[in-house]
Amino acid sequence: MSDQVTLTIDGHQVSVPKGTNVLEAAKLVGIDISAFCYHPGLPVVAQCRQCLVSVEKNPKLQPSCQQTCGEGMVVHTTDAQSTLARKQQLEFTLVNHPIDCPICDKAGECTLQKLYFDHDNANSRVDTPKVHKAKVVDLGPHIVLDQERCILCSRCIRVCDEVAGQHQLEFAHRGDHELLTTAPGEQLDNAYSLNTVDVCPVGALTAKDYRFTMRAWELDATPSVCTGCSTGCNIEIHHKNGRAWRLIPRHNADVNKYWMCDEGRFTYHDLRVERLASATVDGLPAGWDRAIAQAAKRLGVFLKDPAQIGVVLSAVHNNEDNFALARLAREWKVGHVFVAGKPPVPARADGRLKTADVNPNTAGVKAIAEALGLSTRPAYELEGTLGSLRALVTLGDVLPGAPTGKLKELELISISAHERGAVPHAKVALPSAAWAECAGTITNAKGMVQRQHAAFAPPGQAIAGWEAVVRLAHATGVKLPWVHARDVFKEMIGQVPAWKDLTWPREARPLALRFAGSRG
Amino acid sequence: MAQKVLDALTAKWADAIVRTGSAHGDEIVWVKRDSLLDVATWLRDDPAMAFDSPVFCTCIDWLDWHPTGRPPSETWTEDKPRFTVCYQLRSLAHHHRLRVEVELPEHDPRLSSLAGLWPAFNWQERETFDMYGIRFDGHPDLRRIYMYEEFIGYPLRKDYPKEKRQPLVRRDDLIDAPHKAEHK
Amino acid sequence: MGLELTTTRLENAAEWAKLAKQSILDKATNWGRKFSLFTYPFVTACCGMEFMSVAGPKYDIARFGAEFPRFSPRQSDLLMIVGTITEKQGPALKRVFDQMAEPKWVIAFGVCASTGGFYQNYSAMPGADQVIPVDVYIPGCPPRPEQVLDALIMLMDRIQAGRGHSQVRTKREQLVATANDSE
Amino acid sequence: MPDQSTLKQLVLGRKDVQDLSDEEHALPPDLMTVNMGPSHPAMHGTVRIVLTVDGEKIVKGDVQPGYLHRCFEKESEHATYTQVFPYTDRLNYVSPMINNCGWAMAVEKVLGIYGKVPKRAEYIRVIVSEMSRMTDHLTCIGASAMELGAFTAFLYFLKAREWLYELLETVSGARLTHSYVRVGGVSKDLPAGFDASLTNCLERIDGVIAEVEGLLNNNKIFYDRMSGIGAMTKADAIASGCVGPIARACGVDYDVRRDYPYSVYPELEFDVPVGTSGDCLDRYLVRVEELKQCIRILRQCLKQIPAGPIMIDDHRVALPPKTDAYNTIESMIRHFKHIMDGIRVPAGEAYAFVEGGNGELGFFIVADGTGRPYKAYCRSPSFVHLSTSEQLIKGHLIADVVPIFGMINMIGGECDK
Repeated sequence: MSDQVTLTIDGHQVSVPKGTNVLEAAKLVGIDISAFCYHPGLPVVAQCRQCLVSVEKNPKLQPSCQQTCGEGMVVHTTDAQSTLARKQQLEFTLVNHPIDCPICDKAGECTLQKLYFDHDNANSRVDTPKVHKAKVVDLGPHIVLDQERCILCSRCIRVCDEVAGQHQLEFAHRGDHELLTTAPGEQLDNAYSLNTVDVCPVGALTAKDYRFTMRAWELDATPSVCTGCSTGCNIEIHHKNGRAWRLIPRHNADVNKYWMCDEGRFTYHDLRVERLASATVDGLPAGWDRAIAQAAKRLGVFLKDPAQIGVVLSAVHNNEDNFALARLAREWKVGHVFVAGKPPVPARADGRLKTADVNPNTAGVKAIAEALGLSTRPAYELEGTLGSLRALVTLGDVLPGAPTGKLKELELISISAHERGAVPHAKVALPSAAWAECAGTITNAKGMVQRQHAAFAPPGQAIAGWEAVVRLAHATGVKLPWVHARDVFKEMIGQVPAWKDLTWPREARPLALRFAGSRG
Repeated sequence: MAQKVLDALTAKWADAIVRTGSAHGDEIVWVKRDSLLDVATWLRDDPAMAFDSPVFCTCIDWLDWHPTGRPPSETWTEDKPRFTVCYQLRSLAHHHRLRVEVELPEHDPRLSSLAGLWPAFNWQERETFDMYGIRFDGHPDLRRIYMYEEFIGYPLRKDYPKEKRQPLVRRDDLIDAPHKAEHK
Repeated sequence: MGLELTTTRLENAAEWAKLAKQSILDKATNWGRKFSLFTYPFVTACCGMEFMSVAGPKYDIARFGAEFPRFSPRQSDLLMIVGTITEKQGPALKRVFDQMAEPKWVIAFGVCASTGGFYQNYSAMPGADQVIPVDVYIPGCPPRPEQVLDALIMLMDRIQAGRGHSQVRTKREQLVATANDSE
Repeated sequence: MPDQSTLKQLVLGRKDVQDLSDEEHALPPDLMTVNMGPSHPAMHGTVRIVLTVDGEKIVKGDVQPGYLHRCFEKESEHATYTQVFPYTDRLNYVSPMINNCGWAMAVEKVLGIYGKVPKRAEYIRVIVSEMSRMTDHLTCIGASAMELGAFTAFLYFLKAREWLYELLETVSGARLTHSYVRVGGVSKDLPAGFDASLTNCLERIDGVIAEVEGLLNNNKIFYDRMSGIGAMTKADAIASGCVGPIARACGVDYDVRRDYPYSVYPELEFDVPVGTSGDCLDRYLVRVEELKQCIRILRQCLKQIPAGPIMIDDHRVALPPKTDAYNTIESMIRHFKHIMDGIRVPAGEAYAFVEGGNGELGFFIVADGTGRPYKAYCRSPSFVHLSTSEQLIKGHLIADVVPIFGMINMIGGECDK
């Protein structure tokens, strides 16, 4: 017996695996059935009644999210009965909805707005006063609730139950006085709480981090990958005017499904903190030309005896930056190659999305170093080696295990996006783009190589890390023939056996959320 | 109104035509690019067609979206058609209109020029070249027309950022003069 | 306020202006200058229609002694940038301004000439002040003729006070020269 | 010790004319290159011509537009359909209302509501369009006359234009860039007393036209500088895509309002003036006659305009009334979606065209189902007409470039888009 069933939706034949619901099947033929409570990543509850469709030989309308497809089933989504049901359901939903759009953070990406506009678009027939509820309810460290706007879809309750595994939200009271609230003795403080804001179809749950900072329809979205830990959750950077305003999870069935952790969402703040915006020589700002010339001059002394030079790769930077520096290290025949990374946080690992390793690219650096035949040591072994080292080229600002006093004696050349850690002690510091500002790939703990896109331009003089390496290489007489991150990538996949079948996707251009249809 | 034009075209030029259609009162014919010049010459010279009056020539860049629901740009390869060049023609004598469209691949956006048939297309094709980078073979004077010679890229392509300026001149006393910033 | 903002573009221009005390002769010269402005209309776009209206019978810019357009930069001392300046037009604008004799004043007529207005794209320049210093900006798309007359009066005040860009620049050069001489 | 003539030459920096030899007296035999524009009073600020001249005679002219390229298309691709109206205003800024109507028609075509706009709205569109056409022709003739030295005609026509601007201001709230028309209708109804003031205005303009005709038509200088200058044959005009007054001056009997009737033009009576010689004088005469036809159309409109709604009753395109938007969530959402996401136009492509001030003004829209156009192309008559100017000025004197350009009525915003 086949595990596929074939059914007809609005005259379109569609074959789906057994167990698929009608709503998902309809999506395959381009029919978007309206729904509030249904979310593909959450259990089905069929409580909003917005997705009612008529199924032939069935006298009553069926919720399409709960109705599994059957062989030979004939479904209508645009007949008079289901159209009317949708319109009336929307009218009910809006009866007590406050007139908040101009002050609502969700406006512009609100599912309620979208569905009303697409499916009802009728005038109001209500002249009774609306039921009022609490407007600003502090639910926890990250989230504020507006009970009036809530349409009681229960998506947030299910997110807490399923994604975080903690029951922190529930409904209270009955009828039109029913409202969302925290469970007794609880507050909304789990590690995945901000997913409730994403799934909220209206502006009831808003993130303290984002609310009243930017209008959603002004934002542009660029796909990327989170750099908070080694999971590599797929995200969208929502940005405008050259800065990120929030990070939103992007669906990837193999990595993070629809979710990401709260900690990861705040990583964008780091893009605007302690940035190194201009090249420096001995701590003073200098142009690129001078800084590179100085770096080459100071390194040049030791290049004849490269055992005195050390190179530090970074598990925080992407594959291209690391590959470029590793290639250069091999050309220079340096004596020591280290891999630096932030120290692991064992308490973080929760078996869901968060891992102990807070470096996004540990696996990538390892693979690159192996492929290039470099023997690497962790950076905390640096201290023991410092005696035999005279010069050090580092990628990134993280340099554990290197006492400041000793660093000052070295010819330290740092390629870094931030001016902190070891960078302020560098003789020459070269500003590089941070993860949201350059194209590249990173490798997560499972060994999956994922693409990051440049969302906006890096600040000041900063350029991509690999490009800084190329400039440094040229100044020391090593020719690296790359002009685009794609060129680095192409050479890299030729050298790393496990990656030989990878392809470089086209650069993603920012998608204006305003014209991308509503989200929610 | 111009259905008879489409019928005549399909009858005579079956090999040269990809498909025909009509939308919102306009008749459209999609022509293979190698046959464009022949079909266009016939359209102008055949007394029953007599498309004497050119209207406009432009191009559509389908990078982001396509009416046939082509997959999004990331999975899409360079040899698939990306540009459509449109020529709108009109016959004053017969009072009918026709849009001739030619699909072009991204890696080789090239087709034969119609400027020799209708002088009006001389500048219009220059504009299309300037804005989209379409090469018109046999065009007498294929130069930039709106933008300056120093301009790099084709601004109306979907992958050209809207606000990417390429200044020719800036004041010296501006601190943030873009042309003084180090070129990346 | 608007006037002060424009002068910050020249290094410490306001400071220089304070230093420059006007003599009676300066005052008399400036009085003469302000009532005989010869306009070079650098007309490029829509604002030109309103510029015609300002010059036309009803609003009649002649009442302020600035009616006579001179189409040679060498004969004019007020450059009216009327309309959008594109990147392609930039060198021409700079050339015209450079050819004008000192002292000279510049009015940016309309938002396009002031900031680019709602044309923020690869071709339109974000304000004529990217290329030349501007004395008075007139908002509006296009500005009403009354606004233009208002701006003209503002410019006249500025000329009288000796605070036009080119006046300040000249004064500063003089001061620098005197300082160098006395050393 | 240098001799007297060399000394004189040294002192004066040049030779005296009587000291020149015959070879030096003769004009140089080779061609000379003269740059005209972009900042030149007759080049409308936005065109540069590199003339190759033989003495005063033009051998070749390389016309270079693009100095006012404001990226209409790129801006439109980033704006909602309604937000494009201000951009269309600034295409042909001498007749913005016609551009508004053209854009609205193109969007209505793709939306499938073409021809379903309420009658009153259509009449209002025609009224404001014809008023705009009048401002266009008044400016064109007035400015050209001024460039030929007839300053009085310029002032008279500017005065008349001012009356029209003031009337249009009462209608739309703006003197020049109106953004008055909306998809599915117009943004507001005509003000009270508009009928009387327009009737009054038309009467006065009638007088002004008669006055200016008296000044120009039999004026020897004007006649000599216009007649026979920049002539074009009918066949050339058609093949170069010329339309509007320019093509009609060449004898092409084509007017979009009559040949592809749109809006309520079928209900109105008007004549299409056609010239014979296709020179500048004919272009001038055609424009003057069109002014009179405009007045005729406007008078009919004022008689025939019905009462009724000014906006289509379709929630997909019409904004809700303001009071509803502020007081009910349904209308609030509708208002919000219209303003922020734009009118959702189904996927498709359409070309709509109207008779603009300079001829067939068309908009070619490709819609992708969202609130903004995927592509918005403007078929600008000025651009087409300017492309013929290289031919027109050939063989004429440099001074003739001025009337030729004046009568082509190249509008920078529309030509360079």
